Amino acid sequence: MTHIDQVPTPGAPRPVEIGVKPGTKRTNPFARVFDELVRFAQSRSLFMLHYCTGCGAVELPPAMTSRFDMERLGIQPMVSPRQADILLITGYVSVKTLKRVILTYEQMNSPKYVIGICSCTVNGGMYWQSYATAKKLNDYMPVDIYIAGCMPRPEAVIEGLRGLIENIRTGRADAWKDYYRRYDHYLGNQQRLFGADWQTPTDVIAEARHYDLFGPATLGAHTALLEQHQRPLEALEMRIEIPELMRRRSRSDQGGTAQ
Amino acid sequence: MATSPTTVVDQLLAGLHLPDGFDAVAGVIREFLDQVTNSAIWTRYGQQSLEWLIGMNPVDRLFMLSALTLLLMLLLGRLRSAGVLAVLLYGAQFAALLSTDTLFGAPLAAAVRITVADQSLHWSYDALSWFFAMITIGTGFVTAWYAAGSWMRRYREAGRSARAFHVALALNCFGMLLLVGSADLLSLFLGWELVSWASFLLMALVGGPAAQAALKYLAYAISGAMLILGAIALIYGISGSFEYDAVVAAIRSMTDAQVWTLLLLLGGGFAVKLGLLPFHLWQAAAYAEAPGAGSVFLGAISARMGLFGIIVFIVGMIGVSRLMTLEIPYTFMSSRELIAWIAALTIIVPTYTALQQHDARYLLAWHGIGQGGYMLLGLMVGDAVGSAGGLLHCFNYAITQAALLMAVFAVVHRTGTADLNQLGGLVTRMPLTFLVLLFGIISLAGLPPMAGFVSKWMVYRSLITEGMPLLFVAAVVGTLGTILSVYKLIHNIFLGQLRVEHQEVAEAPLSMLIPMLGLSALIFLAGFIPGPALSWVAQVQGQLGLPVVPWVLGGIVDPRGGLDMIWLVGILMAGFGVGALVFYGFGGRSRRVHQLDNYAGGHFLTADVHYQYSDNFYAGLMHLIGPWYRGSFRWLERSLAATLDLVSFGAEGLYRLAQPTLLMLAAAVAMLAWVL
Amino acid sequence: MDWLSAVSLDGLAAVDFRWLGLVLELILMPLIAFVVGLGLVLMLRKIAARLQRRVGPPLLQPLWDIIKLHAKETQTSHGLIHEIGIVMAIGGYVAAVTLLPVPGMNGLAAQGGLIALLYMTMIPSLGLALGVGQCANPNGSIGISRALTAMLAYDVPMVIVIFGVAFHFGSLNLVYLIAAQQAGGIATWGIVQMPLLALAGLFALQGMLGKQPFEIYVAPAEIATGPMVEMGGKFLGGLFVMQCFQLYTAGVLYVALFLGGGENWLTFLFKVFVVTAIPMTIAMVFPRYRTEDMVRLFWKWPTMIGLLGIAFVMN
Amino acid sequence: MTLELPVDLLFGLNLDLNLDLTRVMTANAIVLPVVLPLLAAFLMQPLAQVSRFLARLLGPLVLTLGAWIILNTWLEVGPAPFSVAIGGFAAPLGIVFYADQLALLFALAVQVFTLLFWPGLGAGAKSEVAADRQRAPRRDALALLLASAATGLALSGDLFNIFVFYELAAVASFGLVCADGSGRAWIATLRYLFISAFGSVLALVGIAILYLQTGTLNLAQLAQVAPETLQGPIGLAAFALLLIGFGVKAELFPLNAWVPEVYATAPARVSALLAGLVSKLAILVIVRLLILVFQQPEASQLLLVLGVLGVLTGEFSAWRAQDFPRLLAFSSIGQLGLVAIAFSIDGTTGILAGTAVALHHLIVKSALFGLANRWSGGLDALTGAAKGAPRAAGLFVLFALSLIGVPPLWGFWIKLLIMVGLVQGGSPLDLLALGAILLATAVEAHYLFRVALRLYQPPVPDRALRLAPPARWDTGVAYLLGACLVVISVAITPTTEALRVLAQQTGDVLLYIDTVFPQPLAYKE
Amino acid sequence: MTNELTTWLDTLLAELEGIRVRRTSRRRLRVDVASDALPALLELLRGRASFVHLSAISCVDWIDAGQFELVYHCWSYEIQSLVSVHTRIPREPGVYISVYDIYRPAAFFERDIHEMFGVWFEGSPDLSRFILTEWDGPPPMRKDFDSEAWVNQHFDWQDYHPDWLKDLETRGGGIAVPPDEQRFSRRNVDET
Repeated sequence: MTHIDQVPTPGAPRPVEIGVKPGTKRTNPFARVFDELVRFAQSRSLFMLHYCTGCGAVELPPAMTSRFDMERLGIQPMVSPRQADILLITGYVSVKTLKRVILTYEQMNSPKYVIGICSCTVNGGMYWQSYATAKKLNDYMPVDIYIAGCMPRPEAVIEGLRGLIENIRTGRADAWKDYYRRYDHYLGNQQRLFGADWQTPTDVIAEARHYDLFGPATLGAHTALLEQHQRPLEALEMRIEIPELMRRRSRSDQGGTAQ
Repeated sequence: MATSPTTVVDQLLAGLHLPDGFDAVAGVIREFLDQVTNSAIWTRYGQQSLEWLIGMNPVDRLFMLSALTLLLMLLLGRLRSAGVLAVLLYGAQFAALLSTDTLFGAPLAAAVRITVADQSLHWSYDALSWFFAMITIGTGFVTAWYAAGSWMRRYREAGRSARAFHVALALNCFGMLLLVGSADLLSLFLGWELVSWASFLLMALVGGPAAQAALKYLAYAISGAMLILGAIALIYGISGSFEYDAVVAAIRSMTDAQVWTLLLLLGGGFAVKLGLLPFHLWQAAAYAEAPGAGSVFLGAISARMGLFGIIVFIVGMIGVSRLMTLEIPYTFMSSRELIAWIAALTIIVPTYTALQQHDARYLLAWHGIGQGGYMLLGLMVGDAVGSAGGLLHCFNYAITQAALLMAVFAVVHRTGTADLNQLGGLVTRMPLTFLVLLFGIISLAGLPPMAGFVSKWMVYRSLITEGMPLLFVAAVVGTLGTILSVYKLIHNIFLGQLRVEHQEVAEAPLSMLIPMLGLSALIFLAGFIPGPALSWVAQVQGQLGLPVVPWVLGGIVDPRGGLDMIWLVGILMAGFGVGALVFYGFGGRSRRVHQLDNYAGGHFLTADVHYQYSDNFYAGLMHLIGPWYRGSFRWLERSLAATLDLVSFGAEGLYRLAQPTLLMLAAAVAMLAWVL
Repeated sequence: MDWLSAVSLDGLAAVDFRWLGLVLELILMPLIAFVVGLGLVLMLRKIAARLQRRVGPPLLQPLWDIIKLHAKETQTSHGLIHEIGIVMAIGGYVAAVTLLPVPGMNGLAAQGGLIALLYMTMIPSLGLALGVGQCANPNGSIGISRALTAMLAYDVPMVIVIFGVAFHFGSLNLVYLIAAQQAGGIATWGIVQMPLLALAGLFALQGMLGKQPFEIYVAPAEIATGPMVEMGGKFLGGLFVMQCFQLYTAGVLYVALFLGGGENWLTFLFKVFVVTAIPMTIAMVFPRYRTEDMVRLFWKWPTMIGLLGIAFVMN
Repeated sequence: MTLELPVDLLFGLNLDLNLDLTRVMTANAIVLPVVLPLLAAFLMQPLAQVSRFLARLLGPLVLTLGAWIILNTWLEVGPAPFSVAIGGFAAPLGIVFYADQLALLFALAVQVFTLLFWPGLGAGAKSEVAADRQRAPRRDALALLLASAATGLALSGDLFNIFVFYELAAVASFGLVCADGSGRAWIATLRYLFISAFGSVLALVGIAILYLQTGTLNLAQLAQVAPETLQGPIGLAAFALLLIGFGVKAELFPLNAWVPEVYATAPARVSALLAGLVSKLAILVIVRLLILVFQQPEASQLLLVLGVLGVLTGEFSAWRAQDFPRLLAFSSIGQLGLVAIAFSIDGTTGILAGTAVALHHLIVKSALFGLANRWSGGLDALTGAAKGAPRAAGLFVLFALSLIGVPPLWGFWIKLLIMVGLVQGGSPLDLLALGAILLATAVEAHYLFRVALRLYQPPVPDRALRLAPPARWDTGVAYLLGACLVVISVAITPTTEALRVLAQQTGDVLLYIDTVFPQPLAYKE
Repeated sequence: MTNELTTWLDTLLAELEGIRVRRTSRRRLRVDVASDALPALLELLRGRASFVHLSAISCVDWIDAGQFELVYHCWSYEIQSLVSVHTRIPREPGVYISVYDIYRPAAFFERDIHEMFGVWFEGSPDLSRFILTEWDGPPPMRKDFDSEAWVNQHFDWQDYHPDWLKDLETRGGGIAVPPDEQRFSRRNVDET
């Protein structure tokens, strides 16, 4: 039984850590102004990838087009997870779809926000009894905003988005860090569903280490289980390796050692 | 000790017109040579041979060195270090060429002279021959270096004779030097035959498909040579002598009809070698199937001998102005437009055939034909900038094609295949080769920082100012086709997913990398500072009697639209600096990810499915222009071969006649009837 | 801006000042281009919204997008060539923009004429193509192959237009072209003297903008925005910056060729916005062409009109 | 320089072979190379009964003797031509031998080449099959007969005498061709017999017309009389008939239907002799007639037309030839067409070009036929033959290059001479001939190098199909001739000069007449 | 469907004994047959009576009778009518013969029924895991499968305790049935 932990108190702006190395204090005075500007830009411009898993997707076209016009809020629909900030999960998430949703989530560049539309993502919705659907979305990935309703009307969707924009502006929408900080918890839930050899091409632990988002709970029993099955996917780095040169140098080394 | 190696070095450096920055290098060479001169062996017979070598007529020295290279390769070809020896010899030939100093000085006649039955052959070097000889020996030097190291080791392991290769290369160089320095029709034809047979040898070295392609080349080359021989005979008939000045006088006195026949014969003969449109079918297979380094040499310079012939005869002797007066009846086209249109079509058709190739060597070979069209088009426009563009493109394209083919054969050396559908993602394993290919394709496509842009810009500018819209559009369509096919080349080989079997591919060996990197540096330099190259071209124009291009270190100064490459490349580099500043400065930290961590619509990518698009690369375009490829030239070639078969069948039929005596009787009666 | 033109060109005759002026111009021109480009992008999205009876994005939306993209915290790159590709894309246009004369600043127009400008705009597309190539995503490769085919298609009328204008005014140097057009007021404008070429130029402009009717290479549903499929964070930000430069270059080039360039900044900006507004409105009401239909369209009508225009220009 | 030769010396030749040569007057010795082989041929059969070894030795011995005599006379007498009245009978009645540079050159060539391509030597000798041992003397005799007839053709100055030697050569070649007795050889020889017989008939009619018109058959006298009597169509008709008569052997166009069959089936050495030697002599005769008797331009035009047709049909049918000897046969038809064209060019350049082409073809084609001795059979059997015999393949390429006319080699200069001659001729027919030659060369280059490339391809896997490398003797001869070609190519200027002098001398009709009929019948120093 | 055709079908079926035919409408016919006679009937229908299309196989779990009922819906294009052949197989071994050789599509229907009900079809080409790729529990459509229990065991629930509920409760309010009692099924979770 987990709770939506530490419900952030509205209105208290918290400094945005821009991938800054821990320990380097941001001294220059412009830092705050720069943070303010960046947070404002992040809140004013959001790229939305709506992953229409279930029936909720039909509510989004009206939210985008002339009557409710999401673009007023600076929100544009985008196609590929690399470009998107918001992952809109609309409708029930079957176990098979959940695999793809997690893959898409991990392919997104953070700061990324997840909005669960329709009550099916909140607590199972009308498929709460079904063996095939995931009941609680934020077991598997940190969710920023839930918009309940068995297909919420566009006004509700816009209201949810406004809530998200408000959270971003005040800096409280950093649930995405939670995915890195408590990766073991999420991985446990995922392995519970998909079995022990579940893995995604994205190497989340290495990413956490790269961007210094390592929390205490990132590694644990489940990540240990993952280590056994994971075949690491490091990037193919460019290398200039000329065997003829190597052989000659090694021969000259042997020459050196031979004397 | 009047002449000693140090004085020779000084003379060479002076000959090179190098900017004074190179004094330090010259100093190092001088003391090294001082040590040599006071060694024992040198005093005994080193000195006399040096004096003899210096005293010789420079052009003779060049021929002697080239013949020496051929002889040494014949004798020592099998040695392991034959490659290194070849490189040194080509270097010596280059030095000898520099010492002739005929580019900036006056034309120099060679002392060697052969007279046969009161016809004499003699050779002389002038600016034009110096220009082509410089490209030839340069390409020979680079090719020999490329073939010196592990490429030759692989070539030997494949069971082929290194000696034959070196001999073929040396013969090619020697033949071209003779051809380029010819001063009368006979020596021209001697050089021409030697060049075409030498390139036949270089093509047929590897046997199998290369032999078939070489045989097809031979059929074309010999018929071309026969056309030239016929033309020479006709000229001799009119002028009574083979000397160039007599020929020029004879041409001036020729009637239009005679000039037309001369144009068709000579033009046809040289067009076969240059690969202009109706005779271009042999070149792609012949140049692509030749052994690696051989293909580099052939691709870079061998086809330009045809261009040399056209320059000497059609541009030099007949003159573009005379071409304008030769009207084609019933059309308002003059012969100049006809040749220009052949050149323009030669730019378009091979380039769009290259687009369809799925073998990298064939793709580049087809481009070789296409780019020949630019040179001819530039020359046919005839104004200062146009002809300079054509000539400069000959130099620019030689270094570009050499670099490109070397990169492709480096990939073949490592991965074993040149098939674009079997490669991919090699940028992470062969980055330097990628760099060389990148410089090459930018220059081939004619984009700014590289050399190709300068000469193509000049051709375009002259087409605009001379007011030839349709030719201009044809040339641009050709360039765009080039850009499309070169991107396909670099994308299918270096970009995209790296195949599992190519994970452990290594970078090209050092002996192949040094010439490749040297050439790409030269490509960038010739693009950044086109001044020196333009000065050579200006000399050639002056010697040919064409209007000379107003060149300056950065490019061309002209009120109707100049070009200053130093500014352009400078601002481009500044732009890249700004781009890097914006990208790396403002942007946050990024992390490199594996190639399978890719967006595939939610699908989990695995290594066994090759997630790459390279086959039928321009599918969209091919839907439209696909049906336009009807292979009409292949049909023309096939029908020609069929008529030849029919005629030979008929001729042989005569010999299988049952009643030969009947034939004799008929012949006797016919003769008697004719006589009485 | 007038004080600048006074200072840099004819005010102080001393040679080094001219150099200083030129360097100043080379810095200012990209900035102006970027700002005007942002305005054009905003206008594009506003026109799109208005046509769909929507409110449209707030005023500085393009700027916010770019800042947000650059401020992304985790960004995925596929290798050095992927990054260099974006740098070439931005850098190429920064350099190309300096060849476009604007009121008061001539930049490098004298050193490289029209053809040099045409080729300088090809460098960014090649850079982008290389970057997308290393993303190792077939959607990107298909997108690039279509983008190059689109370039092949719209470059034919573009080149015909360039030929016509260059031949008519007798020079490739843009400064000279603009001066010639401004000499006799409206009567000597390119569009007045070469209406057919102006029409063909409009087609080419439509192609150069790469917007709706000829946007097959960014087909979102079919190949997931083609080249931009693996571009996130600063990579996508770089492409947005490139889009601003692209719109600016297209607009200013058309204005320089046919509408007599800018006497002063006000008329210049007005002309640029009006000229780019036309293809944008056309873009928003047209569906997307298939690749071969696009090539067939470009090689049929605009080329015919262009050649007809040249025929008139030539004699 | 004629001398009364005692009659007995000619017929009563004493049998002691240690004839002291220095005693015999050098000029008259020129008759010996014709007579000695004839005599040896008749002695061959009885000698074979006595001892086979001597019989096989006799042929080569006689030939070397003959060659040595000709060489000796040539050096002794020097460049000036001389004529010998056989048996003391003065010119118009008796048989006159006229020996100028050209004739001596060809006579020497006959002796040397028959020696080189002696059927008995080399491979032939080794196969000591019983039937072959029994047929060897007959074959050697025929070879000697052929040699003497050929030398006679080169030297004789009398038309009827030429006709006799021509028939003798024809008969000898019939015998030699069907020497190995295979069925196909018989049919080929039969066909050759019909053509040759028909040709001889026409030649006889020609000679008869000449005799009726001029009353004499001696060439010198004919040369004196010809301008008045033989100018009209009658003269031309005579020439046409003679041309057809002698054209059979000279492989001119309509008359060479026998060539491919005979050369394909005859032993390679015999076809080398026929193609190389005998055809050249036949052409030589026609040229003599052309120079001395028929100076009308129509005559040389007729020869030119036949030459052009010969070149075209020869080269084009060689394109389709499937086996090596047949390919060489067609190629020699083409080359002889070229010789005919060369000789049809008027003036000394014509003769110079003609002799040069003839000599070049003699050297190259006989060497190639030598190679064909073992390499006969289908072309695809030749694949990879270079692996077995690299030297032979190299020589083949050298000869092919010279045939095509690749510059540094002798072939090129000859072709150039012909080109220049034709262009100076300037008539549309000449230009047509020029075009035909160029086209033919292109076709020839293609099919020759198709064979060359086939030689250098990897050999056929199973060994049975592979051809044995050419015999050492044939390769040796080919080496010799190759070296000779290279020497001529390198020393091109002196060779061309010598040939020019020879051509001037042959072209000089008056010199011919006053050599045969010296004004004061006294011995002229 | 023309009348004489229907009558012809009825007479045909009447010949077979041991089957019960009930015509539910003009174009619908229900046939109950013994489980071992079913393939023969299908063969007859497909061969003689032009019922070439097997549109579906459905399965009903009669848990009380301990039986599965398999219904084969065959459609005929000629006479535009549907015959649904019902049969009962015992639930325990849950094994039946496959009709793949008569109707090719049967393979997928049988594979689906196998996954959902656990019925093993002898001779069916491929009965591996079909739609529920991650499923390793008992066949879910069987009545004895308690989906809710499985869900409670594998999934967690949102703990509904929003703050507006908290301050309501402080003021003595609250909701009648607290959330954890609402789910009647949670009871047995706490017990096990």
